Amino acid sequence: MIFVQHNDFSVADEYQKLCTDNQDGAIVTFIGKVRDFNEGLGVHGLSLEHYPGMTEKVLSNLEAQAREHWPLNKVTIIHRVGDLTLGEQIVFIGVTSPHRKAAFAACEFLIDFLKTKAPFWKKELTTQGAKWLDAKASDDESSEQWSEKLTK
Amino acid sequence: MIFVQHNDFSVADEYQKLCTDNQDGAIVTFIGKVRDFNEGLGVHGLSLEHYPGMTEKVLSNLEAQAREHWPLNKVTIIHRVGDLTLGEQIVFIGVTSPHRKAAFAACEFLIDFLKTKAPFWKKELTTQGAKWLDAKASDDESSEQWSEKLTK
Amino acid sequence: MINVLFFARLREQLSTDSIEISPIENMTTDHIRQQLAEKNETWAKLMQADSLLVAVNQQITDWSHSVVSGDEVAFFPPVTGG
Amino acid sequence: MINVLFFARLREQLSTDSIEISPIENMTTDHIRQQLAEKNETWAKLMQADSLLVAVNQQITDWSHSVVSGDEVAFFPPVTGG
Repeated sequence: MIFVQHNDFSVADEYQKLCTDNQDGAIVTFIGKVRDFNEGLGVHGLSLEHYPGMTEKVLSNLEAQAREHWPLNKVTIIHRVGDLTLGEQIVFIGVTSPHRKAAFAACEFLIDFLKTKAPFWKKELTTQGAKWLDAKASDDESSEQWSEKLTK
Repeated sequence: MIFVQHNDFSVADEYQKLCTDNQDGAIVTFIGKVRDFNEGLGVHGLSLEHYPGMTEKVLSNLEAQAREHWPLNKVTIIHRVGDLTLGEQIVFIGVTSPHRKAAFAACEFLIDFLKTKAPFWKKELTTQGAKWLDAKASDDESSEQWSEKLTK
Repeated sequence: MINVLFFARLREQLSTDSIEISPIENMTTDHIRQQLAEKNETWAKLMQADSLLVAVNQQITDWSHSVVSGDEVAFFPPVTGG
Repeated sequence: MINVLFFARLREQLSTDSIEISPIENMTTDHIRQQLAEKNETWAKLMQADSLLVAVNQQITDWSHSVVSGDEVAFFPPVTGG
């Protein structure tokens, strides 16, 4: 299930939906929150823009790729757009599987590739004005490492 | 925070306690549930025994090791003991960090080592009687791989 | 016509979120980029940036991708979600 | 005295969760294991299992660990939690 939405999400509700099947021994969730990326600059929030239509396609495609690599049961991806204040939830990835290694790997795969492939853009709102964030080399490396890991 | 308890835990409540700090950009949780390990045998539950006192020491030590390796803020480990039925929650690991890689790695490290170092024993309750589970070689491998990963 | 979209930093600096351009024969994503770069200095700078990404019909592609009438082309900077 | 605990499969098959034994001089975990193995066939089989683990004062250790009066020694099979 993929959702791109302005509204906040409830981790409790999402977990309830993920945890219903007795064949699943493992549930892994990742939640990303707005934090003060540039300490000292006085970040009070983020504005999140996306490319409607393409975003959903990319995320669906990432889910399909994850399902090819690992035996997954349920997958939930939620990403918020619009203005968010410090401490607010941005993204939820939840994955269930009979096997914990699969659940961990798929959850991390999804957030790694979401960060480098899904058309979202963050603008940091600071006391000194708004500033588009630059992409991080470390995020590119994280997603590039998967091709190595998955062919091992 | 480490809890070894008979009672069930609430993922919603645990998440609420984990998500309060604005310096944390990432929250990763793992939940392990009772599933039908030996398909066909008619597993209807597990009985979980532990070594009171030693269990808590081992888990505290694993938390301390994780904190040495990664910049973590909050860590919650909950493991249930006693009789559990199919689908019930067994274990909760929740980790928060400024960085998602740290949160993922620490969460997986903690469950991998909990499985091979903490003195818990599972007895499977099936329609054909009770049976102590054997340790899995794959779990040993998972925890052994960490020494390689952490020295890279 | 070809619908061309701009996102994030590009959208702001170009002060537009979309324009329409007329297709030419054997047109590629690179042709569109070059055509837009000729508008003025601001466009030139943004369209020639090494980091510029392009998608055709909502799929990231390269600069040799052919474009025909009815296609949706989007230019944007590296993504920073999650 | 030394308090010796048994868990899981061992506790069930030995029909006891603890016994007390008298320390001897220069006693090790291996001495305790050997002493217990002499009780009868059931004890022998369980105490000689390759997979048997031993903890002294709630810390996993090996078979050369010295044991003194007041120590808590525990025998158990490989752990299977999580």
